[in-house]
Amino acid sequence: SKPLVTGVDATFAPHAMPKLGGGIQGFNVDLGHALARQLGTTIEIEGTEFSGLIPGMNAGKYDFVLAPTTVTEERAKNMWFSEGYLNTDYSFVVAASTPSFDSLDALKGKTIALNKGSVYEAWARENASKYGFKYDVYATNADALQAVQSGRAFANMAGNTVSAWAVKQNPKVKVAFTLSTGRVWALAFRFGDKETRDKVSMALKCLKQDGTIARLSEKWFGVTPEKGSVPVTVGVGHGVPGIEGYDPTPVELKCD
Amino acid sequence: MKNRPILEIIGLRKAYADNEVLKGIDLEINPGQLVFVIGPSGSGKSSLLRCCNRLEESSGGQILIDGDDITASNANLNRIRQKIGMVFQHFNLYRHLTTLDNVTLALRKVQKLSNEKAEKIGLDALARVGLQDKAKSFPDQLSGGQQQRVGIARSIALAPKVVLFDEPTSALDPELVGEVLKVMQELKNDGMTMMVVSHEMGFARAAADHVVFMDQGVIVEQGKPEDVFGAPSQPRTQAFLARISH
Amino acid sequence: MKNRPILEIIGLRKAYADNEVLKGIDLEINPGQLVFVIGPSGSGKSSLLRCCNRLEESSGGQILIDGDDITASNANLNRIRQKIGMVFQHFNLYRHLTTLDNVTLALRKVQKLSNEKAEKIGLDALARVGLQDKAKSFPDQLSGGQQQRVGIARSIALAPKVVLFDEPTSALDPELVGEVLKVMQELKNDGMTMMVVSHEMGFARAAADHVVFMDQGVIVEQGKPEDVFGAPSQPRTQAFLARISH
Amino acid sequence: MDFEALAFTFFNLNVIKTYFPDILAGMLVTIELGLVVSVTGIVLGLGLAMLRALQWRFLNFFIICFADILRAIPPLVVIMVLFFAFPYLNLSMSAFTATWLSLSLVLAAFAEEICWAGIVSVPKGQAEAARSTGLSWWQSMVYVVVPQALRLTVAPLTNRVIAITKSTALGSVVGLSEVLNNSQSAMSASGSATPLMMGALGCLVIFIPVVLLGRWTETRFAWKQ
Amino acid sequence: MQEIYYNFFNFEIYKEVFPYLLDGLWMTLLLSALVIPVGVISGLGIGILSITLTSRWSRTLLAIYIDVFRALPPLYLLIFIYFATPFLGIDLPKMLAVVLGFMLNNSSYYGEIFRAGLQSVPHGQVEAARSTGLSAMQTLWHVQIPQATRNVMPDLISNTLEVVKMTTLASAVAMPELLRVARDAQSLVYNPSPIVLAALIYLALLWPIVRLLSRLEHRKLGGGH
Ligand SMILES: Nc1ncnc2c1ncn2[C@@H]1O[C@H](COP(=O)(O)OP(=O)(O)OP(=O)(O)O)[C@@H](O)[C@H]1O
Ligand SMILES: Nc1ncnc2c1ncn2[C@@H]1O[C@H](COP(=O)(O)OP(=O)(O)OP(=O)(O)O)[C@@H](O)[C@H]1O
Ligand SMILES: [Mg+2]
Ligand SMILES: [Mg+2]
Repeated sequence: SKPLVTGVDATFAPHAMPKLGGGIQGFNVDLGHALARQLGTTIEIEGTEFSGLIPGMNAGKYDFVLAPTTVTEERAKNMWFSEGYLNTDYSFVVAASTPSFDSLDALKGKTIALNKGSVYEAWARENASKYGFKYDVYATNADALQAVQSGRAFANMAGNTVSAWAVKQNPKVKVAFTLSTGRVWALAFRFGDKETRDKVSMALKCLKQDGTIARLSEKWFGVTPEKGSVPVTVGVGHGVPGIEGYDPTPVELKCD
Repeated sequence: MKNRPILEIIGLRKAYADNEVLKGIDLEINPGQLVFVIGPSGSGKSSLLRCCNRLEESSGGQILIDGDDITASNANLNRIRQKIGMVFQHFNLYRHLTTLDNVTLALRKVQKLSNEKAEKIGLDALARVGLQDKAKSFPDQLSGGQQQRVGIARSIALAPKVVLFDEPTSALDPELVGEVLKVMQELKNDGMTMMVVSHEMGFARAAADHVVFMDQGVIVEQGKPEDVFGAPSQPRTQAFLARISH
Repeated sequence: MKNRPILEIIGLRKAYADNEVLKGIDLEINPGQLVFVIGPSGSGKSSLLRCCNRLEESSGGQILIDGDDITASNANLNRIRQKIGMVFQHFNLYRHLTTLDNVTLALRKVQKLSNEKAEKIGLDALARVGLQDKAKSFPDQLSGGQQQRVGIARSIALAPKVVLFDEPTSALDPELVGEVLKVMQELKNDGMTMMVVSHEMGFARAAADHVVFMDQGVIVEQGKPEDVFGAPSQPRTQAFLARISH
Repeated sequence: MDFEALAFTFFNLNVIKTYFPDILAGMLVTIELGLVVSVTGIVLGLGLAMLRALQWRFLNFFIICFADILRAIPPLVVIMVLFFAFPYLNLSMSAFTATWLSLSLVLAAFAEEICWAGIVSVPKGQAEAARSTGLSWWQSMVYVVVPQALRLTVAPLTNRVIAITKSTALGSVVGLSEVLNNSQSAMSASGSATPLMMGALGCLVIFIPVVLLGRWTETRFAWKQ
Repeated sequence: MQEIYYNFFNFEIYKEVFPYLLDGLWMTLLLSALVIPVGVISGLGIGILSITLTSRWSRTLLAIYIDVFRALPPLYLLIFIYFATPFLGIDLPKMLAVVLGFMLNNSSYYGEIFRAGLQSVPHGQVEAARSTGLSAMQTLWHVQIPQATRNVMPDLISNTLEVVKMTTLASAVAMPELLRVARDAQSLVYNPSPIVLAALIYLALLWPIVRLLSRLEHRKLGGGH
């Protein structure tokens, strides 16, 4: 059958990043291939810019967005989601010499650096006045982290997986605090494209069921998902409960 | 047919918007003749020449070149223009081409001659103006007199029936005027038909068959050089001649 | 001091790289004199003029203007240049300025005159060349003769001690030459000191006090116009004069 | 043709309403940055071109290197180096300053080449005439050569000013919120491509006047015949 | 200082990512090889139209075309062409979309440059050519265009440099070229050295070309001493 086509933004290690020998790799890239295998087809994953992903999907160039997309109510007005495949908590990365902290109050009067167009930006906008911090948004998370290293920002906030990778790459920074959010990453689909959403979501459920997602988590993050956490829990319907586009009709798992 | 003029200008009129600058010019040039046109600035001399190869559209009258009407709406301009050469005051050599390429461009592109044939003709034309050794030079490397001689070579290379000269020496240092006039004299001796706008009265006396004095768009007086220069009958001609020999 | 020359050129040498084009020129110009310089192309006439207001650096010798050495390394160029006007073959009017602004620019920016004063002087200068009604025109709106007259006005507005003319009429239609020469004649009558490079022999005969014939960087012959033109003693002068009166 | 889907993707009214203020704010930053970059870039470029006319070998060498290098490397890199590397030298600057400075330098490099070509095209006699009436070198540049040179440069300078002002978008690497970035952020946050359309329209609103101004200047300063 | 070396001139990282950047370089070269000729040729067409069209209407339309596509950010042009055309039932291949998008943008920039160039060729040149019987087309091709090109060579070079750098936008439709690949690599190693390396590659690629072309110009100074 026709291969699935999708895209990722390859500046998002360890979810999607270049292989220095050529091609791209990462958790989401593996996830894409696993989904295709589950569906008995193949997948083409293009490395592109985030700006091209959403118009590309709406135009039908991409079947869905494989790049890690945090589910928000706002986005759900313009796209549909599968159920979540990973929790996303927010990590604060600081210079190695800065002491760790254990609450957001430590941000008072400080500047934090974020990746442009991310949920982190939205979070920062909502919470800036509450905790008394300022924030700058950068084109990529690497730029944001560079701002921390150059002393332009106190901390860089990003998804926990991404931050873990950054810290591993760069000994001059460390994770100082992680905020749990209850948010999830999911696959995004064209608004109203029930057929593709249901088909791919089904495959995702199967991958949770057979432990593939958990294995990928171990491979890329070095973390074994706890029992009952999102990567190993199969949802009831399609989509994320409480979010527009959710179809609560219980789904009967059909995995080959 | 021997007696048929090469260039016949019949009732030629030319207006720029409301300003009529040629008000019915009649003129014939026979084979081998050198016709000299003089007149004050703005009298329409350039306009007359430019109408003759339709660089300007005339607004009335006819111009026949070797029997072809160049003013006809269906005239094959590019063909007829090959029969009528033009030499400009400011030379207008193609700056990006060598002397030889300047001379051969039309041979190659209009007459579609092979490069060898065009080059042979081009070198011949350059030889006639005494510049065969400058074939590979660019215009900017030549003196003004040399440039104008290349301009002449460019037009005679096409073996035109008649060549029009619009003040060919007036952009030149006095010292360089001579070399250009000499080339023109040689052309005349070889039987070339020419119409020349110029202020070189000495040359006109020596070489012209016929002198035409224009003013305000009409031919005021014409005749043999000795008559027009020696005993002009019209007051306007007299005034003009007095003025330019300050 | 009355007898002191306004312009004294002493052993002037000028070389472009290895090519020496002025090989020791000595020349004096007294107040009110008109010195006429002739010579074949490339003989160094322009170089001589251009050294006189240091548009070119001389490579030897001295030039004294009203006693100031313009070739001195510590010469106050901008001040001395006010004393020595220059009129160019191609007019070199500032295309972006009106006629009046062309004339007043140096008055306003160098002499720091107020706009009113500068305008008054500028209009006077334009009046002297007969162009006060063209004060608001731009150069491109004027004929060549008018442009050159503005060029003259621009230099005399500064009340220079001496004005240098480098072929002031050779870029003009013959018809327009007269009006420029007329202005120069009037300047001469008013007592202006001038050095003129030109091929207008008629004018030289009529107006020059002294004629200098240059060739290959040296002064070959000089004297009163009637002597130099009428009975040149040097073969080179004879050949040159023969050549330019084809 | 699927106009409904097209409209949903590119002309989604709800999204337009939500993000209009963001886009507008971004436009203001772009205009502000564009204005200062144009001014400093052109002035610096013109200054360099004038210095180049002095023809001091040593200085010329540096001016040419400056122009070549800044034209050859991506402006993104200039911004990043200024913003991220200079703090290590204790020279910290804001995102706005870094973007402004980088783009000014890049525009200056292009403007220098354009103005130089303009200066070269002014006939030598113009400066000579000015010098011979006693104007200093500097005065003859300022009052005679440069005003004439600038006429030739209007068209290419307009091209370059627009191109460089559009690259204010590169400010995103250092966290500058101008119109293109804001539209991309909005697209990402909303999951809709409509903000892109808004950004593009915003650019038209900003740049069409610039283009028209360029055309007007060109006709206004044509030689009076 | 050491920090600067670590972050911007990190030779270990240079070595590691160099082969990867080379892949991007190929894409840059490929895109340039397609986009530049298409841009120059279409720009020449626009330039010729600019000087030949006479009717008011056609001139206005042409001006609108030029101005709109100069004002629109090329990134959005690409996105719209590639992602909006499917809604109209047209499915353009990626390469074609990129070439088309850049063509719309570049033809207006190059078009303005060629217009200036063609206008700078003295009319006498055209008259001389026509008087020897060359047709209007032949005159354009053999006389006007060669001289116009020479006259605007500096602008052509500058604009072409911009175009080479602008090919980076093709990454929006998943054609990762040099700069984009360097950005990816930066995000992989969390260190901006790859960007600096990319800049050095651009410089090595473009500088010799700039110098060579500048040599060909033979420009002389007009502005006297
Ligand atoms: N393109 C044009 N548009 C409008 N009027 C023009 C044009 N060309 C020439 N004229 C006018 O036509 C008249 C005749 O010009 P033309 O050039 O034929 O005169 P001329 O005798 O050659 O003068 P000159 O000796 O100055 O060359 C002049 O009044 C001139 O202003
Ligand atoms: N800038 C320059 N660089 C090198 N050589 C020059 C330069 N200007 C003039 N020359 C040379 O100096 C010599 C004298 O030139 P100059 O212009 O003074 O002669 P001229 O007598 O004014 O000639 P013309 O009548 O042609 O104006 C010539 O051989 C010329 O080639
Ligand atoms: Mg004429
Ligand atoms: Mg001279």
